[in-house]
Amino acid sequence: MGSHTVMRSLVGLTAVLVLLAIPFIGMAQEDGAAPPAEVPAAEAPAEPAAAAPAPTVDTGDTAWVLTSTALVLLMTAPGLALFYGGMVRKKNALGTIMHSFVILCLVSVIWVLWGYTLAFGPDKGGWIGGLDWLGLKGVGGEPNADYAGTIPHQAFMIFQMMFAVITPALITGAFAERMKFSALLLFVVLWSTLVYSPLAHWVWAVGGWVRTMGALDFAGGTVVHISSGAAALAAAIVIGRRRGYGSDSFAPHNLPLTVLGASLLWFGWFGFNAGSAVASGALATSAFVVTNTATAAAALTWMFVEWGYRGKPTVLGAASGAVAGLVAITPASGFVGPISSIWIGIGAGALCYFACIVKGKLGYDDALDVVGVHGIGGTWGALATGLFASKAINSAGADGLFFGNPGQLLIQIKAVLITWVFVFVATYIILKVVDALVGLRVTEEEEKMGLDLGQHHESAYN
Amino acid sequence: MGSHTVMRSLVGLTAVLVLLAIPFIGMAQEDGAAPPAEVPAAEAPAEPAAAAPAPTVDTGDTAWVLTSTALVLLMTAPGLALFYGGMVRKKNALGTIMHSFVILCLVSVIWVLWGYTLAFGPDKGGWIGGLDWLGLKGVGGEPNADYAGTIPHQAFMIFQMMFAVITPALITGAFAERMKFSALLLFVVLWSTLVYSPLAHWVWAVGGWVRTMGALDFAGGTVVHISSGAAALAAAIVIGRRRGYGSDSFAPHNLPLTVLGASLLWFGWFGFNAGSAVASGALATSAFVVTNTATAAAALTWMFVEWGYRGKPTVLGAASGAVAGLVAITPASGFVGPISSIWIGIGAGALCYFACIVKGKLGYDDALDVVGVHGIGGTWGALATGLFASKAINSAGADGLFFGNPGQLLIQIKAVLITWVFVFVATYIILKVVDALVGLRVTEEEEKMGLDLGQHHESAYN
Amino acid sequence: MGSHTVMRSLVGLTAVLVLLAIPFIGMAQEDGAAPPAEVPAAEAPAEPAAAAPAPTVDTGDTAWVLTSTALVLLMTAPGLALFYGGMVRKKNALGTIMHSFVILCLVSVIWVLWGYTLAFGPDKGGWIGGLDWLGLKGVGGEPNADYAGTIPHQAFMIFQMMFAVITPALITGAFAERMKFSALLLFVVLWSTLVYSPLAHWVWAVGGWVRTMGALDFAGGTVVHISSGAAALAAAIVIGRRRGYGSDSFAPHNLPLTVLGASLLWFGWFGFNAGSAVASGALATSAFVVTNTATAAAALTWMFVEWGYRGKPTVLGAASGAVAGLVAITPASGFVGPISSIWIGIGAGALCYFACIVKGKLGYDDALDVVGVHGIGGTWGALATGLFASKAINSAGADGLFFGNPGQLLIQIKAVLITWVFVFVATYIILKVVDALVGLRVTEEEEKMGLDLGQHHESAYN
Amino acid sequence: MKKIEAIIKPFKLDEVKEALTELGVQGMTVTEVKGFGRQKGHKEVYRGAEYVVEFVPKVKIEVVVADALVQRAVDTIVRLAKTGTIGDGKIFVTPIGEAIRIRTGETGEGAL
Amino acid sequence: MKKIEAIIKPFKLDEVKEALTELGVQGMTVTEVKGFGRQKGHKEVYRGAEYVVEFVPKVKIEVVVADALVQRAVDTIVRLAKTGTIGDGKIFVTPIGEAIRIRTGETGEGAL
Amino acid sequence: MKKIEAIIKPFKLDEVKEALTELGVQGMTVTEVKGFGRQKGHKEVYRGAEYVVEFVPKVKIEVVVADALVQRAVDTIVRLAKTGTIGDGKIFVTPIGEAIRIRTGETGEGAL
Ligand SMILES: Nc1ncnc2c1ncn2[C@@H]1O[C@H](COP(=O)(O)OP(=O)(O)O)[C@@H](O)[C@H]1O
Ligand SMILES: Nc1ncnc2c1ncn2[C@@H]1O[C@H](COP(=O)(O)OP(=O)(O)O)[C@@H](O)[C@H]1O
Ligand SMILES: Nc1ncnc2c1ncn2[C@@H]1O[C@H](COP(=O)(O)OP(=O)(O)O)[C@@H](O)[C@H]1O
Repeated sequence: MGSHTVMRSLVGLTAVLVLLAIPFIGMAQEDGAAPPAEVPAAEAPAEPAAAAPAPTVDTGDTAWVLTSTALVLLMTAPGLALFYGGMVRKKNALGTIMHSFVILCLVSVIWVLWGYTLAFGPDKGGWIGGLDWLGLKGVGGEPNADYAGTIPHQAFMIFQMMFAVITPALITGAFAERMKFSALLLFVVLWSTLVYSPLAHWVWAVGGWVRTMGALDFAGGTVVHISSGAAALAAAIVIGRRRGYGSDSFAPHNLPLTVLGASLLWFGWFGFNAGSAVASGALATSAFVVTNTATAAAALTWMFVEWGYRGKPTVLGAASGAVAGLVAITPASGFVGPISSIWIGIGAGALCYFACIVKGKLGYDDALDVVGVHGIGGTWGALATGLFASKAINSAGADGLFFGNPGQLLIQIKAVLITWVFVFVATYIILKVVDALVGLRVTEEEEKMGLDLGQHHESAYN
Repeated sequence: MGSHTVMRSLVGLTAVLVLLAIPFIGMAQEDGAAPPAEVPAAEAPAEPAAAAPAPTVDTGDTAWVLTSTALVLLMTAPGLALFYGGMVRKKNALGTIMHSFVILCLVSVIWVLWGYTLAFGPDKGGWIGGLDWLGLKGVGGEPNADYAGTIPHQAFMIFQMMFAVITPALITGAFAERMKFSALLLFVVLWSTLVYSPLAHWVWAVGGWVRTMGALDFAGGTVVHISSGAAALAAAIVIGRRRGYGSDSFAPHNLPLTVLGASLLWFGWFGFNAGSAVASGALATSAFVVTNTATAAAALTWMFVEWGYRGKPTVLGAASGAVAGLVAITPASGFVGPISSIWIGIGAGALCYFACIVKGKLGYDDALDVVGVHGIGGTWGALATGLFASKAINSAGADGLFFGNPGQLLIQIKAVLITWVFVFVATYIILKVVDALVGLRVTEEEEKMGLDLGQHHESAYN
Repeated sequence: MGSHTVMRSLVGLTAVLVLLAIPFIGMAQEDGAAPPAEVPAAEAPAEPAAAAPAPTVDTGDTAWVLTSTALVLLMTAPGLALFYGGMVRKKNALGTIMHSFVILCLVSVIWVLWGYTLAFGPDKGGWIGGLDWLGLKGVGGEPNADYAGTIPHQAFMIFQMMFAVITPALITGAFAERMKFSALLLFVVLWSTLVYSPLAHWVWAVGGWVRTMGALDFAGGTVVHISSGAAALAAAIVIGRRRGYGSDSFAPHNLPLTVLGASLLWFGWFGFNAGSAVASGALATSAFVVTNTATAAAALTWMFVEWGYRGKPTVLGAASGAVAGLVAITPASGFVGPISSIWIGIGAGALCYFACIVKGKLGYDDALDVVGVHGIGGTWGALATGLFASKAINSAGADGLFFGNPGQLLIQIKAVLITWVFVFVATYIILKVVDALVGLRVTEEEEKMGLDLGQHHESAYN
Repeated sequence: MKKIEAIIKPFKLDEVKEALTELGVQGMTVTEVKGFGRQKGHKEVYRGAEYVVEFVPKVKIEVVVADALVQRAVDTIVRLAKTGTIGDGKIFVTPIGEAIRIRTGETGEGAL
Repeated sequence: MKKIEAIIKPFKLDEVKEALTELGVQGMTVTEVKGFGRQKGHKEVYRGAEYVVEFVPKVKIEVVVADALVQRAVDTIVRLAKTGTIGDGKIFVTPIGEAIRIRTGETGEGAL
Repeated sequence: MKKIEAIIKPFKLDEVKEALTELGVQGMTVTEVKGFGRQKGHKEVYRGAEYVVEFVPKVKIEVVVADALVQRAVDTIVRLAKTGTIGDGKIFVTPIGEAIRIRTGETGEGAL
């Protein structure tokens, strides 16, 4: 009917937009791309100190960053796809999995075309990157010393891409089981462009104003986790509750899938955090160690707290706790030591558990607890970075409150607030616009039938 | 009955054959194996330029190639095993998964014993490798400068092994749900020896006649994908349609498994393509970037085309599109830039979608669309390499039509035709022989009961 | 009731214990931690031979060890979790998966706090490590030349952690479907501390008495596999059979999950074995190659033997054979060549198959065949190392019987016996203690209902 | 005693169960079934092939009640399971010869 | 009115459904069941242990029809579900006291 | 002929089946069902939310037997399915109008 037509045109629109963007940027740039270092990287060290040592590609660092990039891709699909997919009802399994999968595809293309240059292109006043690297023009095999001096610039670019991919995918947990597919696509195009790229610029780009402020965020506590949590809150409010919320059973349809997803998230997160050293060595190792330790501590904490509180240790609880720990250690992972990471994990496990409990009382239906896990976990992690950071771990970082520098905590608080407010407001507006254009929500009949049949004409199991 | 006896003897035969092969080759060779570099690789660079620099092992390159090898193994099992396993009916789930798993085992052993030397051993007239490296005799820890000068020869060997493994596994999609297990084993032994090894030699070995012709195939567009597609066509024709084709529902029994498999294929394919640089650095990074980009573009394209054509964007469609994109970018991955890769992806998504639709009209039952995805996708990729290749990306490659060199396209067309014809004919003959020896197809009763109970006395779910 | 109270207090106890341990060890140590190498690893080789070359971090080696560590984590969860989870009945799926998952969490924390120092801390008389590295005090970014001279000490520590994690997880297969969750936690804390850490010290630590004896164990044949097998035997005997053993059907509830798990084990095992070179290069490559070859040969052998013996080649058989092969090649992986590895695989496939058959006659209920696969496979592997080891493969190793040194076989036999006896006795005692404290087994009602509902108030599928 | 067999839409199960309980029904047995009827099924698409799935997921409630309760039970089910759209389902009533409670061996209406 | 319960081989379901529809039957309800009978089950092997699974997957069709249609419906099912091999299944016919269409409250044969 | 419908605890199925076979019963049909009754269901907890699952997994055996066999079959089921705890289940007996073996077309008791 009417909405069908609207949807069709939207589909067309998006497709056309993307296609149009390509020739506009043009293939011509390919010639301009910096040719990959002619000298095989491996030989480089053999010629010692010839004049000013032009940045050369280190094979070990590159191997680690490429491996890490693949690991972070795995986090989104199948990791997050199954983590979320297992938690919904059977009739929405595919629709939920599809959210992560299609976002991986969509943002991969966006990032190449315009996302990367907006985020990391030459700074414009601290607010946004210039369009110099549109379509990856000039992003080639030579290292970019600003970001990673020992790996090809493209390696840094694609590592960052995977962060841009997973962030909107995380949000989808908030509106699971009721979002219209066409609305999702439009939302992701807008959100990635108008929220993610700017925020990544502020926090991580040379010249970005939050970075300049001195905020520490090693691997994305604000950019990825608080931002997905804040967006999730806006989304849960705008789209409204699932039908039957509070009365029907929303028990997860396939918890082994969820544990599989959580385990793959854990595995992939080593790329996320240790890869954020953009080199292989002591810093990456340290990030690797604290990531694992905080995760384990958080999973145990959630499990024990739930055991005490509800009488049983649940498997979903342990898996959720692990994810909460991974979230919380993310911003701190390059700045803290293993004992600190245990405390960060314990805090994450307990705080996120109670955040998920409290949700029930606040009345919004953040279906898969993105606010409770990523919003609260990310906030705790960003603040904990201000508590536990130590220059003994990373001399390029800063000391936190417990190491004698209370100022760092204040900066972290500021960064947290900025992120929450900016993302919440921007997401709210974007969702209202999308709602007006194509409608956010599936029809009542489709919601009862499930997204799989309603939106995709498929069923997960036959 | 009779067929049972035949089968038994076949089993015996195969087992005995494999066992016999081992002492024949003999353990004695182990002594002759080049001892691994005495000097720990890591220290090598510390002693600069001692006379003619013997090829030394680079730790970063080796780390990347070993990682890539593991990734390509993951593509076959569980990647392809689940991608295919989820698409069949419940009663054939295990049988289908088993195809990939057992091929991994079988070809791993074949490759060590005689496959590698046939493919990459010292060239005999452009057609086949000599038997010098039978049982990996002489394939040790020293680099082989012909193929990969900075990693142990064994690392190159095992990386190549995983390609030899996945190619016949891909074919199994064509005869899914009706192939007799003993026939499968015999087929794989013959096909790997008589089709894969020679073809790999022609295209990739130093001295191979197709390589000498100047054909570009970075990571296996012809050797892996066109060859599995052409074999699949022969197989679908020889074995005939599944009972109930055209009337019964062949809906996939578990699409989350299929998406899991497709995602693992994507993840593993970074090893496939970027690992084909057999080194870590700018070229690997470039291959990594275009692999991801083409895949995303192809998935979106398939999805949008199906949406327009059928009214709904399907999850299986997006996953299939991603695989089509991965296939198409494979031969081009070391030669093209990111914008070109978007075009290659768009072409793959659209062409493979229509190829799968057309199948229905041609009447053969290529159950899981190996022809449509790998045959057509691989062909498009090989041709697209002749269109989009650019020396600005890889100076060791060539320019394609769009970069001023139409001749390259002609060479690519020739390589494509050679592969289709050789593989189709050879596969057809092998299948006829296998059919005569043990029968290709399960009995009617077993087909109705399903391969799981019929061939393996197991059921997937209890 | 009573047992409930006991359980609660146990939970409290464990939680408190863990928490108390942290401040005791104290965060103060973080300052003392060796700061990560200031010099970016990548530049290190650029300054050649400055005086006595302090050990520097090699980026390629570190990349490989970090990748390997992540791979070994993947082996436990989701690998082993799903391998085991798919083999139990539906009602115990989550409980079984949870065993591996929670052990990953628990041992990760234990290892950081006290496990690593007990295992690898400065030797005390050959029996145990000193407490110098409690809470990782002094374990930082500098290499520890005793164990791995080219990677950060923390990288070696966390790589070893994953071995400490998977070993108790393997044992859980023996008491699957009937172990009380609180008992599991207590058991793991005790076993990891009192059995694993000492044993790892004896076999691997500088000064450990079994190592000093000259026993070869490249990647954990005794420490991981024989030890989990011996513990499994004790556990199966102490806890007793499952209700219905011998009459009810215990058919696996989800074999695709099991194959997925087995494949991930195979994939991850490259980290386990090739990572045990703690460097990237020829030795890692050789270990990688023999790991793959032995696994393939073992899977085929199990399959053919079962085919001959039972009339059908089963999928579970092939997967089990692969795991048996992985187990058997583990101790030998750094010392043998590819042809030897085929023999080791053939032996593993056949021996472990018959070990699983024989179990039925001995009467104990080792539910998922930990004794048959890990105990027997590990024993065969340790002995096979004494047969097939060759200095031509690893000059730092030794020759085995077939290469002229029968003495090595005797040493291997001694190491095997020591491990079986020590672990069996110690595990038996620990289990009796745990049984006395909290009870090992769930109630009859819970066993019928399944662990998922009984112990966790969840069900796997809804 | 009569057996009431009601084939209803799955998401109505909880409401119907509650209402029957209030009526004094002490037990019932529920089966997942697939229904074929006036209500159209749905289309599924896989790799370009379209399947029309004519069977719709339904839930079958079986409840055996004393004769005195039959009418009220039927009315209750009709009232609560009704959405007014095609596919709401059917109720069939059949006679029951005997009922036995396995635990106690009680028979007749006392066994319900 | 009578209820016809037919237990048949699963792959025969579609044909039977088509034929009944042509006969004028407007609806039916289908359940997946496991049958035990003269038809042997199958063997399953797991890690060396053999299990004999005596239950065979079957499909149960329940269709309530007006008395006038019973014989023709039964004949149709017999004709189409028959393969002539053991395990083809059974048909049972039982009386139905009342039928109600939930959507409209119609009763009797009009409710079918 | 009568149809005996027994709703029992799932783990009792094998014993009941054996015993009925010994009695001379040649076939039966089994369905997985969910039961609601005096037996309490269980609690499930997901991310802090508690669900009470009131339905308990049960197995329904349907067996049609000659009138002469009814009493003995019922007694056998009662004896073997009984654990003495709440939730053991029910048996319902209903008249069967006609039985047909699809394979042969036989009718009546000979069809069983
Ligand atoms: N004659 C019948 N015998 C048995 N079940 C029937 C019969 N007719 C309908 N049903 C069941 O009732 C359900 C609803 O019937 P349908 O014709 O779709 O709608 P309505 O009940 O509103 O007329 C069907 O899905 C089927 O399960
Ligand atoms: N007495 C019975 N009561 C209920 N169902 C029966 C009975 N006998 C057979 N069945 C059902 O009919 C199916 C077919 O019966 P079977 O004895 O295998 O073959 P046939 O019908 O050809 O004699 C069984 O699988 C079972 O589901
Ligand atoms: N009135 C009824 N109609 C149909 N099924 C019933 C009825 N009462 C009980 N049942 C079935 O019998 C099972 C056992 O009943 P329940 O009340 O729990 O225990 P008991 O049979 O020991 O009294 C229930 O789970 C349900 O499946």
